[in-house]
Order: sequence, then C-alpha cells, then structure tokens
Amino acid sequence: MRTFLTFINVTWKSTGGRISLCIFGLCLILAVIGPMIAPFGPSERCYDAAGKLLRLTPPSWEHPLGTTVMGRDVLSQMLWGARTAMLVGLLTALGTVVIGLNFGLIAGYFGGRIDAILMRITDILLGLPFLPFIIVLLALTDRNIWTIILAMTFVMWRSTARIVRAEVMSLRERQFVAAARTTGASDADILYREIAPNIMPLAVTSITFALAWAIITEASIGFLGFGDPDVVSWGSIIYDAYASQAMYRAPWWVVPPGIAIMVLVTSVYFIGRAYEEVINPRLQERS
Amino acid sequence: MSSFWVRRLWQSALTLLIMLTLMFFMFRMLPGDPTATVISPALYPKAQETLRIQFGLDKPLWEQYLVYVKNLAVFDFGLSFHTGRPVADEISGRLLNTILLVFPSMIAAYALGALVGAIVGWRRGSKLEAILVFLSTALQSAPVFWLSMLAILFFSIRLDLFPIGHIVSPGMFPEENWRMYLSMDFLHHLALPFLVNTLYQFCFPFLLMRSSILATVGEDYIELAKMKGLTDRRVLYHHAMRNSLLPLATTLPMTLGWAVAGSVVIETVFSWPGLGLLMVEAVGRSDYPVVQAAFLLIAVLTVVGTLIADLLYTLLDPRIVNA
Amino acid sequence: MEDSTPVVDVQGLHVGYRTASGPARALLDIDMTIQPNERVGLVGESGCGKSTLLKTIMGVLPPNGEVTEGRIFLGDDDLLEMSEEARRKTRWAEISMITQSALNALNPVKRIDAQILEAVRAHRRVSKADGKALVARLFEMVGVSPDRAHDYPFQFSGGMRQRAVIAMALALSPRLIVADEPTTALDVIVQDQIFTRLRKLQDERGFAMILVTHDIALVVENCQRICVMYAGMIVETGQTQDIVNKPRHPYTIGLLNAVSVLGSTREPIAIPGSPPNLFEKLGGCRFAPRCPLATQLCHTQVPPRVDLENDRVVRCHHWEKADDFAAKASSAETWAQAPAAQLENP
Amino acid sequence: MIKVDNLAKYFYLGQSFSEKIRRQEPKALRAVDGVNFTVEAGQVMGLVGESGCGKSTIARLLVGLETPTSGDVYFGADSAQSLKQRDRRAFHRRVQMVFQDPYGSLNPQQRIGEIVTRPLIYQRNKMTDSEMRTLAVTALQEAGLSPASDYLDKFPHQLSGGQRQRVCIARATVLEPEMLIADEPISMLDVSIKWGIIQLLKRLVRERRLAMVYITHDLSSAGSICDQLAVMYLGNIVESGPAQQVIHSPQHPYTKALLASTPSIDPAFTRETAQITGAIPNPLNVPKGCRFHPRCPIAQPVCATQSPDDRGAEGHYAACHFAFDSQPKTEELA
Repeated sequence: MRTFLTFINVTWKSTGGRISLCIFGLCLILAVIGPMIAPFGPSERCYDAAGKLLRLTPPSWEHPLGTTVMGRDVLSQMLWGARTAMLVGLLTALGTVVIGLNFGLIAGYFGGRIDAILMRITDILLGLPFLPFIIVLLALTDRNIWTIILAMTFVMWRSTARIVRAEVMSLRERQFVAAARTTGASDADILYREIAPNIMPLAVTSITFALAWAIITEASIGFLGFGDPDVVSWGSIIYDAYASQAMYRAPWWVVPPGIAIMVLVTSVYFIGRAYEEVINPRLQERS
Repeated sequence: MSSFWVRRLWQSALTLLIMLTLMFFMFRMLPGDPTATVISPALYPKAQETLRIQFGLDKPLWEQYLVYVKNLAVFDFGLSFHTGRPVADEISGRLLNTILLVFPSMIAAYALGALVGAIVGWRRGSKLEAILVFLSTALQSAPVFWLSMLAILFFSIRLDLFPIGHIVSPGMFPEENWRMYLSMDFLHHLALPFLVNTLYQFCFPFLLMRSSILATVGEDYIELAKMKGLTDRRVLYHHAMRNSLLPLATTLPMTLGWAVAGSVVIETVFSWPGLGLLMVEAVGRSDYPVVQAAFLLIAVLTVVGTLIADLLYTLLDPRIVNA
Repeated sequence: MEDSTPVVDVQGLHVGYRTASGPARALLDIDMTIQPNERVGLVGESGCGKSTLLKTIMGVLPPNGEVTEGRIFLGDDDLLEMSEEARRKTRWAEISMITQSALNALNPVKRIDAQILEAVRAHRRVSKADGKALVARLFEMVGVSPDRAHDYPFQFSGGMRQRAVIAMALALSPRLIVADEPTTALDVIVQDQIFTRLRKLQDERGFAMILVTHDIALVVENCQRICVMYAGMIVETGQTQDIVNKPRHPYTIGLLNAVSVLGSTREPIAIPGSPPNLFEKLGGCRFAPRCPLATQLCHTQVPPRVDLENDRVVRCHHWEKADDFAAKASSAETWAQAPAAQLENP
Repeated sequence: MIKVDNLAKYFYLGQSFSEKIRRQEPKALRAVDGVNFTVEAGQVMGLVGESGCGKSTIARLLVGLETPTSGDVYFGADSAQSLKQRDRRAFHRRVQMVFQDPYGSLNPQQRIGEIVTRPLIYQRNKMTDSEMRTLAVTALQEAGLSPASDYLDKFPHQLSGGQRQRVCIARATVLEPEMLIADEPISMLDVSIKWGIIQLLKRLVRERRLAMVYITHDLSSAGSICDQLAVMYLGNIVESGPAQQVIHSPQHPYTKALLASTPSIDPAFTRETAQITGAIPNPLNVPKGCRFHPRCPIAQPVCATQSPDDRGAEGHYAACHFAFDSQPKTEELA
C-alpha cells in the first residue's frame, strides 16, 4: 500500500503523468461500471421502430457510435471491451511481474547453477515466436480469456526476469549488502529485506510495459480470430469488422476500438515514463 | 576458436534441441487432438489405419520423436496435413516473402530511428523532441493491424495509390517464380505494408536511441571531446552516437527473428502470403507439421540472431575480449 | 612575472544553476589571475564550486548552468563574448585539460592515438606520418612507450591512462593546462611520479597550470600560488609560503589544521558542521556557521574583498584577528565555539 | 586480544576449455599470502599499502565476507573459522566493519532508524521494537548524531557524507562487537570533517576497549591514528611495528619509498626523491625471492632467489635481507 501511494505521488508530479493517470483511472472506472451503463448488451441486436435490423447505421443519438453489420451497438461493445482489456492487462502484468521478479531475484542473487538453468529457460522462451505460440496454445486448448491470460503470462515473464536479474547482480555487489551480511543477515534477509525494495522502481517500469504489451497482444489475438468467443474485446470488434468485409465502409466501427487501445496504452507508457523520470535522478544521485 | 564461443555454440544447440523437443510433445500432448482433422473419426477404421501409417502416427510417441529428429537433420519436416506436400516446400517460398517484407523495413526503421533519435536527444528540450516522443509513443501503442487498416482505408481506398493487399496482382504471375520479385507490380504491392511496418518499427529504436544519447551527454568523454575543440557535429556523430549505437546495433539481429514472428498480424491484414499468414492458416487448419516447422525456423532465426548479436558485440566493442 | 599580461584573467564571475529545487548560486564574484608559467592551486571541498569554475573556463557548463555576471579574459579577448566558432578554436589550442578520472574521460571504444590526433585535427591539418610522429613524441614526453599509442584505454593501467591524458593535454602546446584532481584515483607512488613529470614538462615547455584538488598538501608542494575556495567563493589567495605560514582566513586555518602531517604527532582537528548547500540565500559569510570568529556582522553581510601585500586577497570581516586565532586554532576548544559545533554538542 | 595467524586467501581463476582438458593447475591470485599480526583490545592496528596489496581482502576475511584459503583468526582461544561454522550469527556479532563508501554502504531504501536496528533483527535477538529503538538511539547518539530523533526517519540521501559515515559506525556498534574493521573510512569524506570521524572511532576504541584494524593507503594519517602499523606489499606484510617507529625509522625499502612519495603540508619539509621504479607486478605472477626485488633500489642477487625472513626486534620487524643494517647498502652500490 505504501509503495502504491508513493507511486501515485511520484507520477503525479509531472503533467504528462497526471493526464495519463487520469486517463488510466477513467478506463479503470469504465471497466468496472461500463457494462452497467452500456445501453445494450454486447451481442444484443438492435432493430428500428419498424422492426428492421439496424445494419451498419452511422452514428446517431440512439447509437452514438453506430451499429455493426450484425446490428449491434458499437458503443456498448466498446464499454464491455474496456473490462476485457483491463482485466487481461492487469492480471497478465501482475502475473508477469510476480513470476519475473522472483525468478530474477533468485537467479541474480544465487548465480551459479540455478542462474544457468533459469537463464536457459528464458532463452528458450525468447526463441519462441511470441504471438504464434500463444495462438497455438489457444487453438490446442481452450479459447477463453483465462487461457489467454495464462498463455501471455507464461511467455512474458522472461523479460522481467532478465532485467531484474541484471539489476540484482549489480545490487548484490553493493556495499550495503556486504554490510548486512556482516551483521549476520541470512540469504533470505538480504534478498527480500535489502535487495528487493531496491528493485521496486524497476518492477513498476516492468509492470507498465507488461500492461501495455498484454493489452496490445490481447487485441491482436482477438483480431486474428483466436479470442474468447464469449467475450467482447476491442480486438475482436476490429476482427468482426475486418471479417465482415465492411470495415472500409463503416469507419465508425473500426476507428473507436483502435483509438481506445492507443489512448489506454499510451497513457500506460507515459505513467511508466513519468515515474521513471522522477525516480531516475535519485537513482543517479546515489550512485 | 576460443572456449567462450565453444560454450556459446553448445548452449545455443542445447536451447534449440530443448525447444524442438518441447514443441514436439506440446503439439501431441495438449488436449485438442490435431490429428483429428486429418484422420476424421468419420472414416472407416481401415482408412484411418492407413492414414496413421502414412503419417507415422501408429508408432509409439518416443519413436515418432526419434524419427522426427532424424528427419530434421536432413531438413525433412514431414508432410503437411492439409496439402499432403512436404512441409519444407510449403514453407520456403513463404519465408522468402516474409523476409522480403520484414528485413528491409526493420533495417530502414532502425537506421532512421537511430539517426532521428540521436539528433533529437542531442538537442534535448526542443519542441520537435516533445512532439516526436509523443507521436512515436502513441504509434507504438496502437495495434499494428489497426494502423494497417487505416492505411489501406486512406491510401488504397480513398486515394487509390496502392493495391489493397496480396503480393502481386492476381493472375500476373501464375507460376510464382523469381521473376515475380523483380516486377514493378511486386514493389507496388510491397510499398504500403513496408511503409506501415517501417513506421511502426521506427518507434522502438527512436526512443531507445534518444534516451541513450541523453545518458551519454553527461559522460566525461563527451565533455572532453567538446573541450578538445571538436565541432558539435563531430562530438555527436563520432562520440555520442557511436557509443550509443553499440547496444542498438547488436540487438538488431536478435530482433529480426522476433519480427518474423510478429509479421503475423501485418501479413494477415495485407493478405501477404508470408510465414506469418501461413502460421495463422495452419493453426486454423490444425496442420501442426507446418506450424511446428515454422516455429522451429523462427527459433533458429532467433538463436542464430542472438549468436550474431554476441559476435557483433565482440567485434564492435574493443573492451570485450573473449580470450 | 608580475608585469606580464596574465594568461587567463577571471573577473567578478557569477555562475548559477537552474534546478528542480530552485536556482543554485554556484560561483560568487570569482576573481582569479593566472600568469604565464605559473602553477596555481585551487583548493576546496566537494561542492565548493571548483568544478563549476573549471567548466565555465572551459566552456562546457551544462545546459542549466548560466554565467550571470563577469568576464574571463584569454589574453585580450573575453571568452564569454566570443562567437561559438571563435570559442571552439581556443579550446585545447589555448587551454587544455587533464581530467579527473582518465578512465571515463577517454572514449572507451576509440584508440588512444586517434583520440589525441582528433584534438589536433580539430585545429589544423596533420598528415598521417606527422600525426604518428607527434603522438610518439608526446608519449615519450610523458614516459609511456610509443608502441602502446595504438591501444584502447582499457588496455592501460590507471597511471598510464593518466599519462595519456597528460599527453593529450600537451598535444597543441596550449598556454594553460587545467588539471582537475589529476591523481585522486592513483596510488601515492604513481602520483609522485606523475607530478615530478609534470613539473619537469612545465620547465621545459613553459605553460601555466591550474591544479584543482582537495589535497592541500599536493598544492603546497606543487604550486607557487594558492586559491582557497569555500561554498562558491574564493576566500583567500596568495603565495603558497604566505598562505601556509600566515593564513588569514579562518577557513584556511581550519583546513590546514584538519590534515595530518607526516611524522608529526599533532592531532588534526575537524571543522565543525559541514559545507552549506548552494540553494540557500546568501545572507552573509557562508563560512560563518562553522567559524569560531563569527559575529553578528558575519551572518548579515558578505565580507568584502580585502587586498593585502604581496598579491594577497582575503574575504573575511575579521582577517586582522587571524594571527591571534591561528595561534589558538590547534586546540579543540577553539573550534567548539563555532555556532555549528554548539548545535552538534548542545 | 585478536590474533591473525598465517592468514591466506588465493582466488582461483576460471579456466578455459582447453586448460581444463589439459588438466592444468588453475592459476591462483594470491591476494593475501600468509599474514600474521595481533591486535590488543583498546588499540588500533593500521594496515597500509597501495591498491591491490591485499589490505581490503584482509578486511573481508576478518569480517567473514571471505573464507580464508588457509590460516585463521583467533579471538582469545576461539577460532573464527570454527565459530563461524558453529554459529554464524554469533561470529558476526563479534566483528563489525565500517566501509569505505558512506554512500554505497547504506541501503537507499531504508530510513536511518531501520538501518541501525536491522543488525538486531538479523541477529534474531527477540527484542521488542521499543527495546531495539532505544539501542538504536543510543548508538546514534554515541556516534555524534544527536538528538537521534532528528535522524531516525531520514533517508540516507538526506544526510551529508560525514553524517552517513556516523550512521555506519552506529550500525556497527549497536551489536557491541569486540573488533572493528575500518576500511578507509575517511577517504571519501571532505577534508574538513575527516578528523571528526577519526576522533569518534578513537573514542570508541578507548571507551569500549575495541580492537580496531584500520585500513588505509595514506601513511600520514595512519601515523597519527594507529598504535601499530603494518605495511603491505603484494599480499605480504613487509614491515610492522609501533606506528611512530615505522614512520621515523623505516627499514624496508618499500616503506621508505611510500614515505618519500607522500606529499607534506609543511613547506619547510623537503622529502627525498623516491628511488622506486616500475609498477606493482601482476599478482598472478608474483616475483620469486623477495617480492619487491624487481623494483627495489638496493636489490642484491640474493633478493632474487631467497625470500627474506623478518628481521628486527622489540616489535619492529621488516622482511628485508638488509633491514636494520647499520650501513645502508645503497652507497656501496652507487
């Protein structure tokens, strides 16, 4: 909690950070209440007064972002999609960082054989074609949102682990670690009480990257048609538009989900950068 | 050859072996049964049996594995479930198409990104810097398939400057031979996906180079270079940029492997008959010998890329001596 | 020597930094004159502004640094008034520098001879053969085998690297060489060898030198004149003998008192408190909080420049009490009267 | 009394593939090669030498950050090695260290109060928070940071170098050790405050009857800090004895060279020129015979073949074939 508050505090200091936090906060709120305020269900078909299906109608008061070829309300789909994006992004980022952080800490601190094995594992994961691999996993198992989250986490922790490992290897040589050891600290003491707190800035940057990546990747999966068929995501909206061959006739259908992804991910990147810019001078001052 | 490189080669070979083993078993152990598509349960048991033998699926798993590895040694990736043709034939042309699309645009993006990033970082605090940083971050945040669609919408449909997709106009080169790649028609088709991909890939090297130049500006040797009376340009190009280029240049070969994997999306939008599109199609058809071969190819590319990166590093950075 | 025109003449220099925590005043009213062939020592602790002064003279202040007042004359020209190109031409040709940490100062991925010749080529055309001969001559001068000139910096030991940096500084026979802590990273035996070499080179080739260091003993042994800096000001200037034998500023007295003397059993005494940060507004003498002689006057008024005999300059309201104070300065009780000391041990 | 007995530390270098195949002996870097000295409680033992002479490795050996290749350290009758194996924490409680870099040796993420109580936590002392806090406050105040409440909640980057070094000292003393190792504790501090730290250390040594090993490259400060002095060269002690005696009548040519190279603030003092040539040899290839002979101005043929024994008496020894000779051999040579 303390870490979270300092994080907000630090990021709030720059204009870019403040705007980005607001955008991110807004998306978060929409993710929670979006489905409640959405005028229509995600796959509800809309008809006009005459009972005719509203196919590809341009934006109107009734349907501010128009309708799809199946007569679905784009705005409602967008609101449902916000929940998917946030859920996938946050859970994947969390999983990635928790796994990557611990692997990185242990590999970097103990070195030797443990490190060699862990690094071999990340090597293998680095050699995997990222997106195709996830698609195959989804094709072979079950195309649902939890599998997507698990599959992405399974591949993405490698980068965090590598970055954290490198940082731990340099922190391990710092004098305060030697000082702790001479006062009788055990390996666990040093790893989790002395080194881990110093990794936090890096972890925050890692989280933002993982978050951004997860959101984009989930959209790509949706776009390639391997998303959860029961869940609307911004990627799957674009996929529907693309698959229906109607996308070039109905920009109101294609543009909003893309912009939503772009704005959300940009805000995530800028939050990370704002945090880093404040933290970094202090890091430099110390060394 | 020094022991460092011996060990390094060893490691790479081991990584590849583990990967191909994992992939082999992954495709056969996971719940969905890919063989179901080829050997439809609707067929007569006798016919099923024949097909099993034809694809070598009748033998125990470990034996299949040994055969697979043995065949790999002579670049035999088996037969495609979908077409029944050798996978190697299916893939080779597709790989070339992907490479023709991805490599030139990656190299262009890196060259441009590094140059612009360096100049912008050197003159830090300018308006241009702020705008470029914002734009490239936003660009990086947009899904590339969406950008491609917008590009098609605008350049191909509105302005009618480029074809909507495919590698050549239908019917122009029915036999798909090497002449195809030398035609203007091919370049015309290549232009838009190339531009979109270059623009998208530009962001990473640009942002990296900028921050790395910002970090070098405070270095003592940059200050000394200025004090030596060198012109500002010379300090930038011969000191700041040269040193910051090192990490970027060495990551490029590694990134190429990933870029091939990442081409899935852009190839889908532009119907570009490359490896990425093939993979998506093959996954959709459960044609796992093809997918497996494509994966292996990308893995080899990445591992070799990493090796080249290491090699480049030792060549470019005199400090690293693997004696 | 006193009649000749100075090589570099700094007059009334003020430099500030814009920082996130507000403006910082790094240099205040600096006057400094360097005569031809003279070795001047600049002594001060970390953060006293000595490196800002050097950067201003060399023209490499960071973007947030700004000269607010003052002039720096090189011969008859004001460096601060010159065009960027004219200024560039003076660099290294007129004033060169021996940097603090030779490891970071040399570009790690370029060969040493190339780095030296690069400086020469920025100012005049040199053929390949002439360049090679020049580097060989320079390397012999500083006592490194010319065969090693084509090496990379990391292939050199610390001492050799420092010599290479000296060779580089001599390349264009400048009128002034600024040496910024040239031997801090080195062991005493190597340090001694390098200073012996530098003095010899100066006798042979004739250049003026500013030696910047925190090690007052090094300055006493190597320089004819000393400038003592404290918190952005030069508090005392004079001939080395005068400063050591008859220091006039309480800070100089304290500094001389704070270092141990080889072979003497006298216990050094620390000056209470620590140097101020430069963000504070200047309300008086910046040394006042640590000074046992401080009075109300010192806390409110910046001490004026007092010119004394023999090129001596002091900035202290109570410089006349210095002799008296110096006699008592070797006892700890004297220093315990400083305001900062009373804060520390109430 | 703490006795260092024949302490040695070799670092073995990693071997290349071909070397392993040929089963070559791994190359040993002899960082510390058979060092003996004793430190009495309430006394300061100075280890002086240039970088790479092994003095910092000794510090790391003494506090247990490295394990000796051979030899041992005795606290009275207890051997440090067996103590360490039996109860690592108890061993660490008896020896504490003050590091060179007051910036790097404090964890930037911890408040001063945490930094000083951490040793108590790591020792699993089972104290309550308020007991630990009391101890921390006492330690800080004793280290000259008073009132301690002003400092407890600050982060290291809010303190000056001198204050940070005082925090380091408080952290070391809070465990009430028997021995304190100070590795160049003032070399990174400003001139005007250095001696404040030294005086604090000396007071602690006196009041708590600590045995202190003071490691430095600076002979002039070592002379006024230490009771005993040992000069190191390439992993060996070449001369040792009462500090003033070593400085005023140095016997080993290396000690003489060090003294002759140290600048002095006294303008009347003109030192002789150091006669020493060359650079410190690669510790992987230690010269045969006397390790100093390739650089020694008075070297004789015997020096290249026979390594010298300690010569001297009454606590002042030098490992030189010609130490304590009434007539220096230099003149005969010249």
